[in-house]
Amino acid sequence: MNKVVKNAEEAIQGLEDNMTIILGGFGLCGIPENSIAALVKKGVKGLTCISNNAGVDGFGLGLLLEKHQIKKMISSYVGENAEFERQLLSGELEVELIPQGTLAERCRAGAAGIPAFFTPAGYATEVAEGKEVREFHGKMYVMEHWLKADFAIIKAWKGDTHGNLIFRKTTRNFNIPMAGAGKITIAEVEELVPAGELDPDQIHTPGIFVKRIFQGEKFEKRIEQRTVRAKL
Amino acid sequence: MNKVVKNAEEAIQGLEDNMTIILGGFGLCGIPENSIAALVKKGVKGLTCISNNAGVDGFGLGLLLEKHQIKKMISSYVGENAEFERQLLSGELEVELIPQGTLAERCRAGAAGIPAFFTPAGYATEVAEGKEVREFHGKMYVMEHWLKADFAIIKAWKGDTHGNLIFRKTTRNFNIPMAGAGKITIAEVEELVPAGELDPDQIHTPGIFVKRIFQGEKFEKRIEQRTVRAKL
Amino acid sequence: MLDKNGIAKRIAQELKDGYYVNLGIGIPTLVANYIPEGMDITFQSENGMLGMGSFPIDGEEDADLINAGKQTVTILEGGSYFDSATSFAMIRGEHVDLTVLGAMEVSETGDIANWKIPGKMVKGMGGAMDLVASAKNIIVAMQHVNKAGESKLLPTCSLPLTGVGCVKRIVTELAVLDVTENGFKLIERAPGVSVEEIQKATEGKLIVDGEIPEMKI
Amino acid sequence: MLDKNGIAKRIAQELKDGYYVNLGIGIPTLVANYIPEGMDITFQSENGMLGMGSFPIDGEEDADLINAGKQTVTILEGGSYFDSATSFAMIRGEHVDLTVLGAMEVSETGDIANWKIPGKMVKGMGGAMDLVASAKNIIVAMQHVNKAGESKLLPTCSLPLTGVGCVKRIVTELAVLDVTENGFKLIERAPGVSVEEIQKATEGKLIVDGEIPEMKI
Repeated sequence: MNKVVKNAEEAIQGLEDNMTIILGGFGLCGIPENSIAALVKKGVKGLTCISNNAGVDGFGLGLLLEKHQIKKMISSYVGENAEFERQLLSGELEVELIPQGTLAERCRAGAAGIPAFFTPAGYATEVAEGKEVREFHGKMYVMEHWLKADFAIIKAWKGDTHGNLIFRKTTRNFNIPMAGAGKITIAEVEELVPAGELDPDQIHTPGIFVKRIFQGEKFEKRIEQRTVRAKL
Repeated sequence: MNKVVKNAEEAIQGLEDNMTIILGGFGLCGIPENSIAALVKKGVKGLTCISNNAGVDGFGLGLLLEKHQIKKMISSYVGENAEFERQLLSGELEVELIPQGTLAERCRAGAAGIPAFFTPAGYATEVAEGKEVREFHGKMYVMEHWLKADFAIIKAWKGDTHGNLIFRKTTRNFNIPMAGAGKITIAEVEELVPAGELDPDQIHTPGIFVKRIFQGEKFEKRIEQRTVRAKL
Repeated sequence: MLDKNGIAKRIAQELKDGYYVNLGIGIPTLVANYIPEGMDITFQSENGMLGMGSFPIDGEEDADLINAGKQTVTILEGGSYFDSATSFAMIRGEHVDLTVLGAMEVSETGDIANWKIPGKMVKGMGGAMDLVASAKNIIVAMQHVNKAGESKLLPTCSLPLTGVGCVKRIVTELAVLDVTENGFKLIERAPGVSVEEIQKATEGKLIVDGEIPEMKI
Repeated sequence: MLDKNGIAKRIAQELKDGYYVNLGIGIPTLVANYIPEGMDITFQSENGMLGMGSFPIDGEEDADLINAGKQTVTILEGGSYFDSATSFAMIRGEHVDLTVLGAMEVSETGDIANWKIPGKMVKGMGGAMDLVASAKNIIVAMQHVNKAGESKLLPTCSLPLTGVGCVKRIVTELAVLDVTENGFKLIERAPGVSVEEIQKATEGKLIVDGEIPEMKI
């Protein structure tokens, strides 16, 4: 049951041009930095990236955007990213916007084998255009489909050799629902320990959802909005 | 945000005859013993109980069955329970059987505001009779609806005054997806601590899903199948 | 007439003890500064936290602990972390008691538009569509008119919608209004603002029923 | 002819290193006793555990730690606990590699009946319908004929179905058979069992293609 690979390069083996990949994180919080760096290095192109956000100039998915490796982004909020905006306006980049809760649930559905479900989000908006809508208990809902990908790439705090994962603070975000939504799910962790060291009661993502795991070389953990108060 | 009630009697205030209640546990593992005892004592009748199992003679939901307080059981497996069988065959008790995964997901859907979803379980069986079926990606699925109830009653290991819960070993079972599927969700815990004592990274069920919480007087934790091996 | 803090103060009066509240970016965020004394309010941040506290002390910020606005924050006692699917289970499942968010336009039937302006770069709806479609109670905090002086309270929204028939109450620099079956019902005037001024700034149908009290801020 | 342990042993040959496996009650449970040396297999119990181990040492049993058969068990290193919704996400999402379960009847098109006998007290399907509808690979472990001597491998099932077109392989005391487009394909004979005996015990269409090897147990 040893799922450990040497590094990010080995983890993304088989990830080729024009594939669809799901990436965890919210903003720059809990993103798979090492795998993104490896994707940049590998130079795969024409990627469809499903990720809540699109990084910033110079970090996160912004690095893949700069190298024109992304063909299409599927996100809920693409934020402030000058290069993203430029590519979008020039038509180089395709974007599909999805309500955040729908995005999370569609990924969970992909991992959980639920091909479709109903949510009220986006009813009577352009998000529902072309989609089946239906009334339940007097309220209108939109039918949404699962999201699956060739690879799902997530980031956790601690992991073990069986692929079990533990997250820290608000880094769980999309990393948990996305685990298992890829044919191959890669987890990069800050600390990799032998199986048996993690308390089975405290594991957030059971190893069955993870196919490859590695300890990231370094984590920059950039902060997008550093907001602080003065020490009294 | 103090959700603490004195005891099981206070927790089930407002739970009246003919209501629908959702109860956590798998077999006799992780069942809300104290709340069940309070329901017996209160003598509410005509209950529809949604619970994976139906207890055994003399324990768990078996206690409510003995007192003829249950009108209908919605379960995946009703097990070995002589009184249950007697009431079912005599027509006193109504039973609806649901595949276990569908039951879990329908409760989660109730808590999560998803009125319907598709699952392959039960397709082309009597479980799918009268239900909408649909093909997705070449496979047939059945549309299933959320389950909600007047009360959801669950059992956890530790809880805090805000209703945050932590479970031990295999007691998570239906207790987690059922949290929030009742208009009022009651949690009984073995140990109740002040808010702030539980590590926010280790909370399994956030307090928002729980309306009332109390420390159970005692937990018998009966074992249904004691299987052991000899010490070498 | 209220400033942004005044709007936030007035909205804070809508809080009830024990509420779980989701605050949007902008004026809504300020509501957290005006929780009435002794009231227990828990803030949910849709990226995965209950019990969101203030910004961290300088030097103690943690990249692993941010809010939905991507700002470094802290967590209060009794708080918890969870994933995005669970977070929107809370929202969609109507476990969050109140959502406060900004808007570009609100219609007299409670439709809201706040995510997209045709012809301009669209950043995305984030969690707004889920929040407005699911919240038990939605209060919009916004300016009554836009920068061009045009009313943002309209018969129908002209911008792409975020949600339909969902807004319950609107608090602006001029007034508190409820969305009713018959249109915007004027509930309170801001200090020093006349019904006529509010009428002038409201393009949608305004219902003025009897004497309209002035807000108590 | 195999006994129950023989059937379990033969099924254990289907295991592959790294497999996640869900074993049903009865003969399937015995498969855990015959994991090939050096092979890493993780057992999933649908009540919420990965890494299910053996029964506990007498006196160390824990009411909070049971398997789907409600038996007290242990957990192995690298195991984890989870809730029922997550458990069936693993099953429905096809993350479990192999499901082994018993059956009352299997049809030549891979339908399975194993939960209900009309006129008899019905206990329920438990997780069986989810498992058969979702598993990537399903092996049925059962006796070839029932107590009345009637074949359990039929053209169509007579009992209420648990799932349709899902069984891939059947291991009985007489044979290993695959469900194919054309019927039950005989793969192996149990030691000392002839093709004729298998044919006699199989009411559904049996395909005998060339020489049928004897099992190596």
